[in-house]
Amino acid sequence: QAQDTKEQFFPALVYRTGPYAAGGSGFWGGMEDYMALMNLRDGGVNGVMLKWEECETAYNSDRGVECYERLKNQGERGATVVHPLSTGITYRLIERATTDKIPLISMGYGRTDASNGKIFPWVFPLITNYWSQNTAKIKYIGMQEGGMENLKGKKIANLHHDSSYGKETRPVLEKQAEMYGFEIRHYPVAHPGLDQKAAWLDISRRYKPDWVILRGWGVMNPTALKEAARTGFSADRIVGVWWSGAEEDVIPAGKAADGYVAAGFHPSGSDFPLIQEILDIVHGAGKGNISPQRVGTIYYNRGIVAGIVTVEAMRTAQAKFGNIVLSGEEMRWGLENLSISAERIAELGADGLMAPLSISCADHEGGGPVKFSRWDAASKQWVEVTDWIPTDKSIVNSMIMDSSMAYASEKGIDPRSGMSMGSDCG
Amino acid sequence: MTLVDFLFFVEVLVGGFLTGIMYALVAIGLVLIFKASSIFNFAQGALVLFGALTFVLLTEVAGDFWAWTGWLAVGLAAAAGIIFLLGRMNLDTTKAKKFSEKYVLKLPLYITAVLLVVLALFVDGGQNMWRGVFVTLLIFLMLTTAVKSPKWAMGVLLGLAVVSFLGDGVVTYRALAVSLVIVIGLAIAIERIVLRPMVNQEPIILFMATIGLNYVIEGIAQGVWDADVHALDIGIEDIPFEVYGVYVSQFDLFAGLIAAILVTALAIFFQKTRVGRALRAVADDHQAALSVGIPLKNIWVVVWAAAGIVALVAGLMWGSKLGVQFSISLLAFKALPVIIIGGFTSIPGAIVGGLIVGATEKLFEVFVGIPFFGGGTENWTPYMLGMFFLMFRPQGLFGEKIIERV
Amino acid sequence: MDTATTTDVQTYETERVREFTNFILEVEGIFVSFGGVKALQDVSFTVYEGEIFSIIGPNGAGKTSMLNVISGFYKANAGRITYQGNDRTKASPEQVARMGFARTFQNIALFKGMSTLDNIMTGRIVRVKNNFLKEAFYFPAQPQEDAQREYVEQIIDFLEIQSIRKTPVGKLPYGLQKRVELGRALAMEPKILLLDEPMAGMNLEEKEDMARFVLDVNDEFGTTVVLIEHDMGVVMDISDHVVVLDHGERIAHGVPDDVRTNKDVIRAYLGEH
Amino acid sequence: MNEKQQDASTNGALISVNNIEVIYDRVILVLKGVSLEVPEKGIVTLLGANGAGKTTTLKAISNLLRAERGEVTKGSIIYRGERVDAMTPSELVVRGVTQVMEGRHCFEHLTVEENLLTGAYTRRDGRAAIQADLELVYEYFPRLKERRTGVAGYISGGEQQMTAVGRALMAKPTVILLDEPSMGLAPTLVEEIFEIIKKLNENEKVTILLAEQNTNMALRYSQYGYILENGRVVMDGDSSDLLQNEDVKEFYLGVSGDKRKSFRNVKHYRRRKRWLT
Amino acid sequence: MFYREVGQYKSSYRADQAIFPITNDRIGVMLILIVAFVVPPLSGNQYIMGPILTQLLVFGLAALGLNLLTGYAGQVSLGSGGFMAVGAFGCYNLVLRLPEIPIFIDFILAGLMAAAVGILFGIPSLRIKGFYLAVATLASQFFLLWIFDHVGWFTNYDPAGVASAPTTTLFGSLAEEGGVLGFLAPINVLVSGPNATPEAKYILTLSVVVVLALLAKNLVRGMTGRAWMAIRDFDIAAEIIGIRPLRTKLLAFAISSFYCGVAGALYVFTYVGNADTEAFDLIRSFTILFMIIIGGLGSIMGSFLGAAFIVLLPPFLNILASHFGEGTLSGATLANLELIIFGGSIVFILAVEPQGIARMWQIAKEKLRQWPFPY
Ligand SMILES: Nc1ncnc2c1ncn2[C@@H]1O[C@H](COP(=O)(O)OP(=O)(O)OP(=O)(O)O)[C@@H](O)[C@H]1O
Ligand SMILES: Nc1ncnc2c1ncn2[C@@H]1O[C@H](COP(=O)(O)OP(=O)(O)OP(=O)(O)O)[C@@H](O)[C@H]1O
Ligand SMILES: [Mg+2]
Ligand SMILES: [Mg+2]
Repeated sequence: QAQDTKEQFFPALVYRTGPYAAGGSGFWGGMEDYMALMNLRDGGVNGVMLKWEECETAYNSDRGVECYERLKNQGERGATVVHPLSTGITYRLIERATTDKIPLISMGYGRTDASNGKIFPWVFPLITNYWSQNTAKIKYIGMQEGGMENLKGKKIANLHHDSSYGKETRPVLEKQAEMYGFEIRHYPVAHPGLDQKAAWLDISRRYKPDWVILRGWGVMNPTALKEAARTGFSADRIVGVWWSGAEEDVIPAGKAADGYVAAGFHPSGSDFPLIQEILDIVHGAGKGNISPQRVGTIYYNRGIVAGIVTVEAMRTAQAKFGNIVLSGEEMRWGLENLSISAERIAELGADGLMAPLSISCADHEGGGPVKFSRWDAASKQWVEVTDWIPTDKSIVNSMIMDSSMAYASEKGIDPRSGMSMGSDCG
Repeated sequence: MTLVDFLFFVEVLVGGFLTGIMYALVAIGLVLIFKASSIFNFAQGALVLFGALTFVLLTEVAGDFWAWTGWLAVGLAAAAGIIFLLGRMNLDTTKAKKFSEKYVLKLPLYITAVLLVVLALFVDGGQNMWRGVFVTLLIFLMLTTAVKSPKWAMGVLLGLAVVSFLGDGVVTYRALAVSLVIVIGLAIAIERIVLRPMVNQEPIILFMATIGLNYVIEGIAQGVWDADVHALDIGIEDIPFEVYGVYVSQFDLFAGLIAAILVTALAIFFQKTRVGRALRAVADDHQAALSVGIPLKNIWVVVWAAAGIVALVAGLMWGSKLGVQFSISLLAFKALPVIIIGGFTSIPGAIVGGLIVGATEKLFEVFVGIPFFGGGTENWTPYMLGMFFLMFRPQGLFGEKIIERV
Repeated sequence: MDTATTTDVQTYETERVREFTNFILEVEGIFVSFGGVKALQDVSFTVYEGEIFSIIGPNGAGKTSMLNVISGFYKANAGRITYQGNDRTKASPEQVARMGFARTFQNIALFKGMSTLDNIMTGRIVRVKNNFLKEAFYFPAQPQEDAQREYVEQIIDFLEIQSIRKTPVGKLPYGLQKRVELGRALAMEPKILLLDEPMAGMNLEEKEDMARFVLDVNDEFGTTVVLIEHDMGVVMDISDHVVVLDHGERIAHGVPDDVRTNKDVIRAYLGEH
Repeated sequence: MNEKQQDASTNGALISVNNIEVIYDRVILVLKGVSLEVPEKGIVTLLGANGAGKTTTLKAISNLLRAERGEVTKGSIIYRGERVDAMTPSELVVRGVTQVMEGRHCFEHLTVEENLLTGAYTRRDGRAAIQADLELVYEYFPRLKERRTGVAGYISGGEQQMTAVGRALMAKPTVILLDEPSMGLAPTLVEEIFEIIKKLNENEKVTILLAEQNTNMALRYSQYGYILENGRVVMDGDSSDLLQNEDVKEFYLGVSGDKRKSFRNVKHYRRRKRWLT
Repeated sequence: MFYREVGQYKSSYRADQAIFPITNDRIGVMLILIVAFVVPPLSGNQYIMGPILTQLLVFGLAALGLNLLTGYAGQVSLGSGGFMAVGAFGCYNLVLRLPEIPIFIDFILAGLMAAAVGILFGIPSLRIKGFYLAVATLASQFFLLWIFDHVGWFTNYDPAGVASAPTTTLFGSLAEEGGVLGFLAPINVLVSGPNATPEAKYILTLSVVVVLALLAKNLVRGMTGRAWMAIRDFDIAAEIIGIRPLRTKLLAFAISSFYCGVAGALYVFTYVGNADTEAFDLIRSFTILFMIIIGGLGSIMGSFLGAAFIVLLPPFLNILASHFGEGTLSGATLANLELIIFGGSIVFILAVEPQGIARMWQIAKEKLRQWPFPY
């Protein structure tokens, strides 16, 4: 290896086998393709090549920990940033990453109250966390009902995966139910979610809610849609979270999924110039990290967005520390000062693929908006049905504050001083 | 109870029964192997996945896959034919046959086959081609080792070639036929590699071996095919129709029919036929079975092939319900309480157990779990039920009595 | 039917005259059936303390079933078993064992995964007072354990199986397994030793050894022996009393000489010579 | 070993075992060079104390050793000119070699009749023939007929022994390897078994290799005998000769002088002759 | 030649019953222990200490627990994950609510809780046997996890149901500066929480495991162990010679669950730092069973060998793959190849030696003993 090639190292905690393989291979396919594009097209980011090593976790938390520990010290200056790609693994890694000073990006998943950068200085639930997403979803439902005031007296069922991921939004839903006067009932579905007949019979025949929120993962999603159809619950009254809104979740459900709406912080599709370029340069050179048919799917595009965010944070840090291989701490500075404007997004060739984003050291989320798409079973396409819907920070922030402070006191953590939410970093 | 309540109860009950039948489909495979060899087959779930994936991918793969499969089959059939003729021509036939079996036929084939399979796994470019190579070789290899006769291999390979060159109109049948052969081939391989060295071992050791097997099958299934989610349509609408206010799905009824056919056929086979009796003998005592001349290897191949076919059927049914994906291998866990309640050794027990399990877990969840405990009870109710049940009947409903004697 | 009077004790081809006074075990009117099979029908007999008592009869006559009833493993449908004057019909096998019954089995029932030594040591379980906590910490339990081991070593010496002390019993030849089984039973320091065909599958020399062991146990410890055996040479030579079963019914009961000449016994079991 | 055995392999013995060594578990050496042969239509008996290696020898011949993690590491076993290690146990059965295993080994969950019928698994001569043989077995062992619907796991030890022997007869073997067939049988039946053996041999020309502890009977009914000690053949000869041999008389038949000793009077001491030292 | 017992005569039964009757073994084990306690902390390699060794120890301990039940007492159980969860959440609540108690006492208490639950779920074993029992024990697995998932109290009402190990010291809060046991303060090191050193966690884990393994070894070579094995090998015969089946089985369930419970507690406190029920799911129970079968049923050392195989082989293959496969093979192919090789090695080991790795080791020693003679 030549002396002068600089390499920034990224551990890739992937899962390409097991029940959730579709999510893992899709996401990392996109992310790695983006990084490959940087290397192939630009010769790295400002001269620093991107290097990654895969470690198969099989979506198993223990293996996630093992992978993290194995890879965290590799590369010239150690791992720069880790995408655990699993809420379970994120939880396992929070304290470790904090001790090791490696930023943890849990984009659209993970521990919600970690958005409070004062308590969780090394965790970044970027773009939109679970709770924020949820407020957008209630807003969407409100819009469909003709205004938030019409939510009063309505009934919503929350059908969720019975895991830490699934349970995460129960508090915020309850809080919103109180605020808007709707009724919420939770239906946990045990892993892996193969059979939901009882839950759906209860929903469709007895509870008869106006809306169902689908917070599933993996095989639980198509099963829910099919079961809904069998019990006569209309798919267009089901709103999914973004881990329930990929092609893999709806295609197996066939016609039953027609009209189903899911949230997203990015759309699907491969018409973006950026993705075309990837197909050209990366896949064209036979260096693609996923089968070309899956390019442009939801999970893939999520990986692209993750790539953009990561690389942009790197650039931000490089602007301050020079075009060097960054350390975890420097990377964190980059993340905490990350700001991706609409122009920059357009410049990247990703106009419409993501909303502008800006992070601070207190706010590790960025509060990005949410877009809703409807599945069209005939054309096998997601059709966007809303524009970007902003999240309701007023609800979420105070909850995050309470929850994270409780964590801090349990753990004896002193909040980083000298900052208030939104202020500049030291 | 009002009529509405009553109808709701009936609907839950019926829903439970129908789900139970679907569990039974997986459970039958487990019972089959247990009854015939007292092996508790952990890999049954993987077999379900393997079968379904094979089928669905065969309906999806592009033409060049079939072209490769077809031409390769022709080539290998020709090779087998030549070997066959050579064996015939030689004067001392037994010797020549032995020789050809041992060296000419097997050795180079093993080597090339292994190489090609490894290649097929490794080289991702032109995946269809390598899949074709893999499938054909798998079939050929297994046939030659199993039947020790190039004639047979030739026949099946030519069949495969014909099937491969058939047009798109018969896509589903073609896929079904080839999947069947592959599943049988897999059974042969399992006997060879896993079971043969483990004759006369403790049941728990054999159980463990099937766990190893489970990983291998999962790896092969996902490696040769892929780990993506595939939609599968077997042409039966999953649309409910109403009977007196209760919704029943046509699909579930169809599943019930299939299960009933399987169960009847297998039950007759076990109780009334010579081979069925031999299978039960094998389950009791491997060594004694050998001593009376029951050819353990053939028996195992038959049983595992049957279990593989049952798994394929279960895979098709579940796959069209949920999409073909890794998770359907986890269905085996739903089949476990079914077989302890029905009895490990009773095929009709699998159905009855399925009905009981399905009905209990649904009724409990709807009328107790959700209203009182916040739901999510479906996972443990069947097991709890099974546990209490076994306290009174340790061999399950229809299982063979556990013999306690000194 | 009853061809012999139980009070009139004789001996067979031996100089010793053995006299018995107390009943140790009384079996009265035992019925056992399995589905349609009547394994035991109204079987009664009594065993004196200190004697060698044999149960014989054709295959499937119900001998083993009788032993199982005495061990508490089969529950009699009717009848009574009295041990040292106390009714113990309903006792569980484990209680029976603790009362002083030990047995060997027709189809060897050793603990296959354990060594000879450990197998015999299990026989001591009824006699130890350690609890698991003491054992976990080793030292508190050690004196007891040593004492047991010493006892067991005596048995090993007695049965002359020193060389297979550490061998897993599953790998022993049949005859040695039978001997280990006897050792395990002896380790329980039984008052009554129930032996189910202890000499099956042995050649003459080994049978003689086995017979000697049984006689020695009977002599030295005064252990009552209840024996099932098909080798008439052994049975007639060493038993004090014999009961004969056929199709679950008692067809004879008495001293060996009487039994040997009993017509029913000859017809059903011994055959004409 | 001796010349007699050496040249016998060439003079048409049905089974010839040539100097085999058997190892269990890859460490335990059990047979240390055993040679023997069984002539066609002969009755040959294997004698020896517990652990001498009789069962092991029989299993080596029927190829059931492998299932016990045992292995023939040296020497060869030839049946009708073919090496048996190239055949599976079931192929051997098809070729007419059937074994009655020591320790009964009945199929516990099958009824007595089903057990007997599995014995006929390899037969292709039709239902009627099988049925006839079934009746024959019932004739030999009337007790089995009474218990025909009983589950084998629950029948008595002796009944299991009859089932095991009967099951082997159902295969219509040409060679039958009997491992202690008389074990646990009532005295009348012991005679019966040996009569059956004789009848099979005389009427059906079945070749028999017998391992027995009942030395007296075995030698009376057989033509040739081998005595195994410690994994080696220490003596062999015509049965009638062996019966007259003083050592055999003393150690296996328990007759010294003319009188049988009473079991009550035997002394307890190690008398086993060290044949080899 | 060097590995011999010739010339080592035992003059008492006690010496004959020692854990390692052969001097070479004794020395060997001593050396291994010294190395285990000294080398990894000195090396300071967190990866080796954490995910490799601590994980190995924790699961080895759980496997040991299950081996007592399954390998020794013959009761196949698939509920070990559930019992680990009882220990984990029990210990978490103890530490959270009673910080005064020293952590190792918490471990014991947590183990006792698991034992109590184990006894409860062991009751059916009186009637149910073999695979029927195995499947029935899944009831405990699913039921216990469901309870922990649905009763918020166990996880201190964490919204995601994650119990995160509080910062804890070895001797508890009373031993802090100024506490009643203040004199212990200098050695009252942090053993869990983000600031505890990997060395402290590792050594604590190792100590707990060594002590418990020793106790287990004592148990199984005494009457308790013999009673278990008797039940395992032939339950009816065992009862007829006077072993109380229910008591013996329940004791096995209790002690086994105790070990699993402690392992669960260690998992939370010294290995990962937090846990939700997913950590103790069905797959975990199965994995622990795999460990003992592969390692060797009825072998203390086998439990750890098996754990090493099951826990370490996947990362090992992964590392191999990333060194040799990078670039030539796609990630998915590598991942699947790993699965195939993993499963293949299980089959291979069983085909070579069904008694597991421990038995292989024993045979190797036997051969060594006889060396240079072949048998
Ligand atoms: N599976 C096995 N593993 C290890 N050793 C074995 C095994 N089977 C038998 N042996 C050993 O082989 C030797 C010969 O045993 P074998 O059963 O052949 O003797 P045998 O002559 O048939 O004795 P018996 O008269 O008691 O039946 C014995 O020492 C025995 O310990
Ligand atoms: N648990 C059981 N279930 C069914 N039938 C049984 C059971 N136990 C014994 N029998 C039957 O009862 C009869 C007596 O059996 P038992 O074992 O007592 O005979 P035995 O006198 O010991 O004969 P052997 O000399 O052959 O050992 C047999 O016909 C047997 O089939
Ligand atoms: Mg009997
Ligand atoms: Mg023998």
